Amino acid sequence: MIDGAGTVKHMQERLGAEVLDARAPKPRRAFVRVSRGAFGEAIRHAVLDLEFSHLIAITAAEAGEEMEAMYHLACMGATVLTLSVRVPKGDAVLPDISEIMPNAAIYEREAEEMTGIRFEGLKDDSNLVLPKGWPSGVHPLRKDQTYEGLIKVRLDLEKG
Amino acid sequence: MVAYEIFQLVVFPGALFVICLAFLYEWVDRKLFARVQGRYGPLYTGPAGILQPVADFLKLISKEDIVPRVCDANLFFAVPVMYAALPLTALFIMPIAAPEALISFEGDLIFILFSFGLMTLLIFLAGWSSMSRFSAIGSVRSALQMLSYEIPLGLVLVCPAIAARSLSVSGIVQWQAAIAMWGAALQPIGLAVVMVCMLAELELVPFDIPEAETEIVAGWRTEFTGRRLALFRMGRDLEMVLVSALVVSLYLGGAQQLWLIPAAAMFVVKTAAVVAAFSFARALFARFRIDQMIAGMWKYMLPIAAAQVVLVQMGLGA
Amino acid sequence: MGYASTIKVPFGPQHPALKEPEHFLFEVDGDTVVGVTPRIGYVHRGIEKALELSTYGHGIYLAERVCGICTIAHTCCYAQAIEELMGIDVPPRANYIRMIMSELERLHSHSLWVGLVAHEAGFDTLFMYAWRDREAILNLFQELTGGRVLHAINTLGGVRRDISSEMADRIRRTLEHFEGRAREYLRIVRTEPTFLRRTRDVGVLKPADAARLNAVGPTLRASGIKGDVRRDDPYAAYDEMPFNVITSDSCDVFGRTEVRAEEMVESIGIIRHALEHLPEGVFRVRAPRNVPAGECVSRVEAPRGEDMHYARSNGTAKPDRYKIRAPTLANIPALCKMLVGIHVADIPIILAGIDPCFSCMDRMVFIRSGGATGRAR
Amino acid sequence: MAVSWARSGSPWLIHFNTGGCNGCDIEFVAAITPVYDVERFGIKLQGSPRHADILAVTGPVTVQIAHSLKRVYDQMPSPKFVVALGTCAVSGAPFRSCYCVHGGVDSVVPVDVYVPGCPPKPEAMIDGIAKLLQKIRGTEG
Repeated sequence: MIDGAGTVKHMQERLGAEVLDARAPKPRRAFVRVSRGAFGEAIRHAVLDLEFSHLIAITAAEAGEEMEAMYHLACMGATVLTLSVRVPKGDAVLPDISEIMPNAAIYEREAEEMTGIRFEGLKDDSNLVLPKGWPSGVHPLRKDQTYEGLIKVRLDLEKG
Repeated sequence: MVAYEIFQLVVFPGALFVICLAFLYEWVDRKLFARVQGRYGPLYTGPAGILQPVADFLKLISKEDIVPRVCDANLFFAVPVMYAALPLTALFIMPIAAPEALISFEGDLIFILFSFGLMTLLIFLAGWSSMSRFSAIGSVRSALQMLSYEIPLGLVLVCPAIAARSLSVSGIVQWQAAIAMWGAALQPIGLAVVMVCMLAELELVPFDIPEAETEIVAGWRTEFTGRRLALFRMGRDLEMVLVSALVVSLYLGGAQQLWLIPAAAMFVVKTAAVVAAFSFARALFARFRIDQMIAGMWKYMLPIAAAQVVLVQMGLGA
Repeated sequence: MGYASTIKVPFGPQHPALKEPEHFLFEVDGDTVVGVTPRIGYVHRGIEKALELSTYGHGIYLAERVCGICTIAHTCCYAQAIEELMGIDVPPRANYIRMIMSELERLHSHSLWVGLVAHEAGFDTLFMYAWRDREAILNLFQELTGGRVLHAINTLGGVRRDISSEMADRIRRTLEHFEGRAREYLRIVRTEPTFLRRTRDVGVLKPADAARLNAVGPTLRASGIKGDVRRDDPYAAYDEMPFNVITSDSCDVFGRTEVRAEEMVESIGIIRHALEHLPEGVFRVRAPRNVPAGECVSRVEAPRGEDMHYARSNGTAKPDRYKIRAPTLANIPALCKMLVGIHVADIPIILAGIDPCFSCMDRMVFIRSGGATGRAR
Repeated sequence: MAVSWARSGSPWLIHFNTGGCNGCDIEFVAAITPVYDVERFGIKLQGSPRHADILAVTGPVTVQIAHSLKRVYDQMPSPKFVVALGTCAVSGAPFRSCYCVHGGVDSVVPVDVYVPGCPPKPEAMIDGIAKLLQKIRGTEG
């Protein structure tokens, strides 16, 4: 069963320069950031070859000027690899990985709604968790969405 | 003489007495069900909560009457009244105060079987007329359920009639008085099958599929409020009295004088015992699915009922 | 030939079988479900945004109220995440007390669940008994932490209250009685014929599907796969605890009932072992206000399954991003796989099978699984 | 007089969770189980809003569920009462600042009795309902 450092070593061997930042702070944790181009191959390598078969969650967050999507993958329930990739805010599009990971659709739809990263190839991306009439442009977890702004959105949602 | 006749019809062994019995048995049922689960059951309305069914009934009558716009109005009005009236009429055939019932004619056993079928038809109409999805599913299920338990019930009810050579309930009671033995002692299998089928008729837990609270909200009763719901609940309680009266008359010796105890008191004690048996069954079982129930009735109940008839025919149960 | 043979049965958001608001639209053909469209998110309160606006200390109150039944799991996960970022290590006594509390919570949550499944199947007596015996555990919680349901025992840097030796004896006495009851439920669940008829071969989830759809917790273990965070990725003091992961290979609601009932007995064993080996020493250390920049993933085995928190700090007193992924969200793909092709009457019992806690996954969503609109017999 | 005795003697309840953390819900259901047993007061949990008199609401009303809460309230036949259980239902509590939460129950339906507490103990809930029953008995007594 592969541990954190082993995962980092494997990923670096496989992707070489594409790995921008890799750390293994704890025996069963590994944080690897890859460039946008190599992301498809990286995730296939992790899921199929290194048997990171359990997708725990996809966290989408803002990192300065870019949007970051982090895929938390677990191997045999023990070692957790956080594979992250950064995309510019303007063109925040990532490939959808439902075909190799069937339950990814939930997390992708949620990430899309909350932070605005678009996953092309997603079959159904109607409004999920936010109320029905929520304006499509407003993504609550963006840093530019202030607390007052969101309350205003709710108030006129109620009036409407 | 006519005044005494009317008194008998309306008050003593007739309507008022039976309605009080219905409320009493609902109280017995609720208290026993709660006691089995380690709870007290109603305590504060009247002594030991005995007036709880009356309180429920009065409260429901005083509530607002909502008639859904979509529903089929005249059926929506008529069905509750019929549902309460039907068991009342059937109860006049039951011997309550004496081995001889108020009205008894040759073939009233068949009339009672027919009234059970009619009640399920009323339930089906009630569910269908309230046009809500849940009541539609509930009413279809109650019709399905009737198909499954009606035949074993009919088969088994015939056995005491064969033994007593009379198709009238009073006749069967008098036969049991004549041979001074209970029908159950002669046909125990018959009693078991009748009890199970009656659980299905009354829609009690193992078979309360039509109004399964956790699946389809309240089944065919979902849309009824206020007075209609009160009538439905009273109809169900009257049905409980009717069913236990039938079981007592056919198998437990009916309303017979026993040493010093008058017949009516014997009747009340025996029916209370039958109601207690029902509420124990209600507490001890989980609910079946509709297909399991139908399969169970056809595969197990029907052969047992047929076996009982064969036994009686061969003279074992006579 | 587009005859509309199927009717749409709404289920929720207000429904007696569901203790929480969510909405399932079932496409029913006759008595069989052919399609299910969950429309959830009714419990979406936007906790993640609130967490970003509040300090770490305040965040623990929000983390506690993500779900009323698995509060200790969430606060444990939250505290471990922030402590890892701060770089402080928690005294061993605090780890042991956290473990004892989370096992007590597993007892209370599983006995609550056994009652609910019995109620869904119409078996009210077991529901009443299970909930009556659960009160003993809630009284224990009240003595230990002052609160029956929400306890606020975990805090950054350890626990707030200590377990004195005389309190430990009271726990042992209560567990003595409770173990007899837990074995009793196991016997009832395995032998009661009508309950067996309603749970056996209902909501079948084959091991292959369970692994492919990443089910977690008892739902996964009831399909024969040994997946338990306490064993695979031990936290608090679970690596020193001798316990075995219970699985059953009957893959249906009966299997889940059996697994949870046995896990109750197992948890009692863990608590007893932990009480004997409770290390001496302080049970709380001071936690600094600002957290150095960094990120961390912390996982906990909540009663319903694997619960993951991801925290990223930027050196200030407020987290930069805090993600909560609750166990029920992971079980939803498996749930929708089970819900297709079943009888309408089995819906509540299968829903209760995965022990859904919709307030946990307040960002819950699922795509329309209408893909199986064919006659999935 | 008899009507008010009947109304306070058999209050039927329906429970609705509007987005709460279900801490209050399990305490509310605990009130029905043997240790507290509200059936002593004739209280029965009903499945359909049509059959119920008292609507017990738990949880801060999230924006999406406000509509359903209003519909359930409208479906109930009058005289109907609302009991707000738990601080979330009373005022929205910790989630009041969240962007998706409506605040207390009284922003959607008129409330008769507020039971604070997070979660309120079953005794507190029973006390709240008992006060409501006195109110019913009082006004028409």
